[in-house]
Amino acid sequence: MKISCNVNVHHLSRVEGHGNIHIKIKGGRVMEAQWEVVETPRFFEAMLVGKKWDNAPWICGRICGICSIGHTLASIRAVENAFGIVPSEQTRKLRLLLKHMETLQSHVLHLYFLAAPDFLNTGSVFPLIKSHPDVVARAARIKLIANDACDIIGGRRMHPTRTVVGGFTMLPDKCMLEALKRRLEDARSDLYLTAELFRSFPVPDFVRETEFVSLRGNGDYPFIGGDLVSTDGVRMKEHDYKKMTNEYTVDQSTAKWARLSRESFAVGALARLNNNFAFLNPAARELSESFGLRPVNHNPFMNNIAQLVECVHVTLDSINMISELLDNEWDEPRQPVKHKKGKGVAAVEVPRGILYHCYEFDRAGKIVRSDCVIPTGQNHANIQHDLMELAAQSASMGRKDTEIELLAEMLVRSYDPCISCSVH
Amino acid sequence: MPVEKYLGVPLHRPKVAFFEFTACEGCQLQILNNEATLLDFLSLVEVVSFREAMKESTGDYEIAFIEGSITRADEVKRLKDIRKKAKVLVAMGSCACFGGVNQLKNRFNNPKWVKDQVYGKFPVESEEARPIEDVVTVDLKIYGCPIKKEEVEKVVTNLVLGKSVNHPKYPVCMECMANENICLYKLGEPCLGPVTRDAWCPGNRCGCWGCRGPADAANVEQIISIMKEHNFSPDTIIDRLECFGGFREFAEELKRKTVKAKTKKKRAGK
Amino acid sequence: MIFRIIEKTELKELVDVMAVNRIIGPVQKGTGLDGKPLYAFGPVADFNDLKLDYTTTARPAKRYFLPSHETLCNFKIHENGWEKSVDFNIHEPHVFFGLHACDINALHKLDKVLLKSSFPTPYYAAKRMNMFIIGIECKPQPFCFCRSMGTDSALHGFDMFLTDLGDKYFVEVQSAAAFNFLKNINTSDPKEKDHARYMEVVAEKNRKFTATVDTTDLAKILDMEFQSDVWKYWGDKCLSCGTCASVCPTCYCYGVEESVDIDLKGAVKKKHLYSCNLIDFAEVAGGHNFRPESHTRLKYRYYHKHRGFAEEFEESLCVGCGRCSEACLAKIKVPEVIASIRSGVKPRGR
Amino acid sequence: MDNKLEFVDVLRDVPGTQRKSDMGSFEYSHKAEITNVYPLTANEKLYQIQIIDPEMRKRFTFRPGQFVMLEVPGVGEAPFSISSSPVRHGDIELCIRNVGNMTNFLSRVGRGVQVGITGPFGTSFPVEEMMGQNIFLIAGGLGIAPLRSPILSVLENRSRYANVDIIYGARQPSELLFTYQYEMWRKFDIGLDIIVERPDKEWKGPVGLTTHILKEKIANPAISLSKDTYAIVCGPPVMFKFVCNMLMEAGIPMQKMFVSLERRMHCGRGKCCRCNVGSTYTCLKGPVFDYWSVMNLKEAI
Ligand SMILES: Cc1cc2nc3c(=O)[nH]c(=O)nc-3n(C[C@H](O)[C@H](O)[C@H](O)COP(=O)(O)OP(=O)(O)OC[C@H]3O[C@@H](n4cnc5c(N)ncnc54)[C@H](O)[C@@H]3O)c2cc1C
Ligand code: SF4
Ligand code: SF4
Ligand code: SF4
Repeated sequence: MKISCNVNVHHLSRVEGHGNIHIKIKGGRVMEAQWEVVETPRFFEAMLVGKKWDNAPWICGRICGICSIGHTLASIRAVENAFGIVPSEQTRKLRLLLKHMETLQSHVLHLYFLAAPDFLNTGSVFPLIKSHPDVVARAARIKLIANDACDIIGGRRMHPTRTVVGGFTMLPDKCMLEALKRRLEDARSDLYLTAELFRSFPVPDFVRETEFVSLRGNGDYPFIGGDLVSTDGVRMKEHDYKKMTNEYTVDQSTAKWARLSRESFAVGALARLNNNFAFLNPAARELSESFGLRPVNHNPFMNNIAQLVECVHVTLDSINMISELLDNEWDEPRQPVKHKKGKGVAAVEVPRGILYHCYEFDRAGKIVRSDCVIPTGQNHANIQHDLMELAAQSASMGRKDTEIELLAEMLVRSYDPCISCSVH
Repeated sequence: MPVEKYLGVPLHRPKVAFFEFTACEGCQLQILNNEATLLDFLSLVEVVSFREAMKESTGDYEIAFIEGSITRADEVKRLKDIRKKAKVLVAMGSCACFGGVNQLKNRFNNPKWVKDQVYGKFPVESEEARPIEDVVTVDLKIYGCPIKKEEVEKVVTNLVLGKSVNHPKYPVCMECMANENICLYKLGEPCLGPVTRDAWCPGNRCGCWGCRGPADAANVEQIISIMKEHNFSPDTIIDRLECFGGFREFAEELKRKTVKAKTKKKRAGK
Repeated sequence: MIFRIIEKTELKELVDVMAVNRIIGPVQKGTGLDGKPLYAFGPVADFNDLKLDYTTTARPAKRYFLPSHETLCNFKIHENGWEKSVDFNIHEPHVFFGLHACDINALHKLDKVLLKSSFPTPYYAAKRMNMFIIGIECKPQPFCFCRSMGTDSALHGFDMFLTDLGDKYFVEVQSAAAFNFLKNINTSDPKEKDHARYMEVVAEKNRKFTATVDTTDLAKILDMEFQSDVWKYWGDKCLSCGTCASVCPTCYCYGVEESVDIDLKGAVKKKHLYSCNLIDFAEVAGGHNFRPESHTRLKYRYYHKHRGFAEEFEESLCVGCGRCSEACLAKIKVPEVIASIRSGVKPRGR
Repeated sequence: MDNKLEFVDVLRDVPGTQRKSDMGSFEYSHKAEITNVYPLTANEKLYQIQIIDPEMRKRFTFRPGQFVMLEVPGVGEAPFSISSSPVRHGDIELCIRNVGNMTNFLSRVGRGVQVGITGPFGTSFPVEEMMGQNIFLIAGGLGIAPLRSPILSVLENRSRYANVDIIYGARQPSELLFTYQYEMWRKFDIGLDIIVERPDKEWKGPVGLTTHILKEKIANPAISLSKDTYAIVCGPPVMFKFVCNMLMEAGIPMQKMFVSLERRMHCGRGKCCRCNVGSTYTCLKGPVFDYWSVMNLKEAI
């Protein structure tokens, strides 16, 4: 029995943005277990008001440095949905490929640079350069492929320049795609080594019944557009996203919180996997099972493993997609855009979970109202409830302060939260 | 082994720290995105604070890289604190240099409306988004949204060697021409390249939005009239000019002129 | 000179024969707003890519003999010393298939300063000496004023030169290498009627030139009008963007920058073609700028091309290709600038 | 038949010499060692630099007024006037002011460091022609650096020249260069007037601009500035404009007045165009010009 403890983490490190953790246990009772978001908001939704449609993807990509491609693509989709534009098959494939590469680079960054140090007992990836040079080199190798791929397809690895409403400003060189494919094929062995590394890390034994929300694939593992589902059986269309998120404000956070059937829900790799296990590439599914990760898994720490599984999935899927792209002649990269009055919603699965952009346009194609719901924003409430549960378990198990602090940090980190993005 | 001397001149391995304010954290990430040379980069300096990547952090540093703009009172205090400790303070990225996209909200001149749009009645503190130069003295700027990783490397290499950092003073067109791109104006796209400090992104058929701010001899008036000649609407021109904050005054000026011209037209119509 | 006739159907044969070498020629790079093709010089992988009837290219083939960025040397750095290694950055000859007369003449002009004056530039020389040039008669465009500059025809400096006579090409053969290439394909001696047709074609071409520049006493006039206010008019328009120099086949000014590798074990010295219109072209250490205002820099460009070079080499450093005028967003056009300087009157209505 | 064109290697026929018409010489630099560094003032240092290869060192000759390009690999390359006596061949001295990138790095190097030297480049002061005549040298600030070579050259052959006078001005006494040599110059019967704009407490000499002294000299009937006098003027552009006008009025022919111009240079070989004045290459036709040529250069002053 833990009599008392006081954990205060100011500006949690190795996450995007600024958040604090407070846990106070007194006389065996949890007095406080709080996840606080202190990030400064940037007011993107207000900024966009009055801007012409073509500004939206360009500006909204800047919501987040790490998933700028996801934001850009969500923004483009929202605009296209509002104007009734259906992207060509070629555009659709290239966008998904670009998204896959972002997913890969983001997951690898999280797994190696942000999560792994906790298991290897260092404060950051930097000491690992000396102690585990091969691990760091491997991470850099995979990340470099993914980033180079984003350069080739999107124009650059961050805040892409070629992605526009209607398609792409220009297309990648076929020989570069070919080279990319070869590199991805080579990367498979590095991914399996990554799996072996994570297999050697103990996953904290922690379970809390949770509702998981994600897109639902239509035959394939979903990333861009589709129906919204939850493990509690809710199913909705993209444009009903507000009913799926039910955002509200709370004092402890500059980011809004969300809820659905319960007091909170979770989004992210684990949610995607829980809802779409059957659609994973068979090799990825096999890997998942080897970790004992099957739907519905309620251990938030397993999100790391879900990310690992997705790395394998997107890599294999990308290899196939590049082959298909290479087999066809290039079509026109970009279709003409005619703006009109109306509203468009996009739901896109970004590395940290489901992301919604929604814009309303006037007749001149200018934005009248906009709304962006960020995955980490949807996770905050769930993180809060997980933290309370973790504190309660820790109190009853009599864990040490340092242990509680580390576990709490690891818990938050396992959500791979992007706080700056969630506040936007 | 880190190299100790360059041509007989002893080198000094500076302690560097990274700090972020109101931003997307993309600029910091660009540094981690440096896979190929990250290790060389890390042996050049000693990173003592980098919250996005590491847990430990000390208050002992010489070079502070600052990302983001300033939008809250507590940020002002934190930044001033950093300034006191840092020998060299580097503004990194458009947010830090010009306010970046964050300053777009300033254009409403109505912080309350802006807050209500997003948060309704819920109270949230926020001021105008400002470049960090408004709060502290800045020794060096690295331009771009996001920054170019090679440029950070060059800056750091130069700092280690004690070599001065010179940004190109000429506009993007030079780079565009070197790449043999077709000028976007020939393709009917607007572009701020002729007035924006040389950048690394042309070549993607995406007209410049001026994230790196004005080149040294930027003739902005001229490019505005050129854009008009190419039938780009004042709105399109303003969108470009005001996006990252580097050309804000020009955008404001153009807005005033456009409003004036409109009211004149209206009056004449009556 | 030796003259031959090639049937157009034989041309593919000729390209195929040459294809063991790297061929550079006019290819289509995109489509302009008006739906017309935009051309550029680029590698020719397939005969069909070669657009010999091109109007003009927005850029000269300069990057193959004066690249915009070029490594001059590399250094290996030791504790106190260093080793320098120099490479002229060319390792095989290039065939330039389809240069117009102005571009061939541009090379002659560059030769004068980069090859034939003191301190010949080996980087240029190495590339220049590995050029096999096939010229082709051009189609005058509204902005071409090469006739005024005396560069509308090339008398030498090519291996062969083609003139389109309709279904065949009239070929001037100027080098043994060209002669040898032609042995591989079917050619014939030109007949009297081919000569007549050739002269007709050339006369027709000459009639198509519309733009002119009055170059009489130009060097002197530029000197006299050095203080003219008309320069300020153009200076106000100029964006100081350097595009004019970048697209000019004869602009060769540059800057050098050295940088140290991030591992501090090597260094590199690079050359970057510069433009005299750029703000810091004449700025020296300590910040003093000899040409701080945009009109002084713009003026300098004209001064160098039409006076300084003329003084040294008895001809102007401009071939009248009109590329700078076409590329300039501020619509600063050589014929107009020179006319306004001559007359001392700013153009009106602009 | 082989249709592969033959590759022409421009270096093929070039023997090992370093004539300036050789292709290989363009980017060739003599490896040289900084053998000594003397701080002269807070901002200027004198660097003794020796070409390492003894054969090359002997072969390196220059005339007073010429400059070399000094290269510090990775840091930069810049032109500097040689400030030592021409009899010393490839064992030269450069007086360098710390103003920018490379000069700043140089200010931190010690002896033993290897640098690269190319040159010599440019025109020179016609010290042979000046024999038998009076010489009047006027320097402002760092302008004494390029004048030191002709001064030393005159010292070597002092008896062949008539009157030799130097006027040297600086902003403050602490900025005066080569102070340790003044006595020696005077011993060689060289008239030396030194003037500063802002004196400190110890300063006993005249205060003001070089033109003040010049005015006095011109007014002094004992000194005759005539057709038999050569003048060398070096300093900031404003200074030489005034000085040259005064000298002209005093009767020195324009062709006998020499100045050394300073422009940005990236090659020193008449290729980069950065040093052009009007459209004349300072590196080829200069840096030493007679005043008549300067008058004919647009934008020289
Ligand atoms: C003929 C000649 C003789 C000179 N003699 C001397 C001398 O004896 N002592 C001395 O201290 N200085 C001399 N200078 C000036 C000296 O060249 C500059 O101070 C030096 O180039 C500054 O280089 P930096 O890299 O420190 O400056 P930065 O400002 O960093 O210059 C970068 C580059 O610009 C060019 N550059 C900048 N300023 C100049 C300049 N003023 N002149 C030429 N190129 C420049 C160089 O290529 C240089 O590498 C002379 C200049 C010329 C043209
Ligand atoms: S596209 Fe933009 S940057 Fe490029 S040349 Fe044209 S105007 Fe200049
Ligand atoms: S003349 Fe035209 S192309 Fe040349 S620098 Fe000026 S604006 Fe640019
Ligand atoms: S100055 Fe202009 S017209 Fe003359 S050669 Fe150069 S680009 Fe052509």
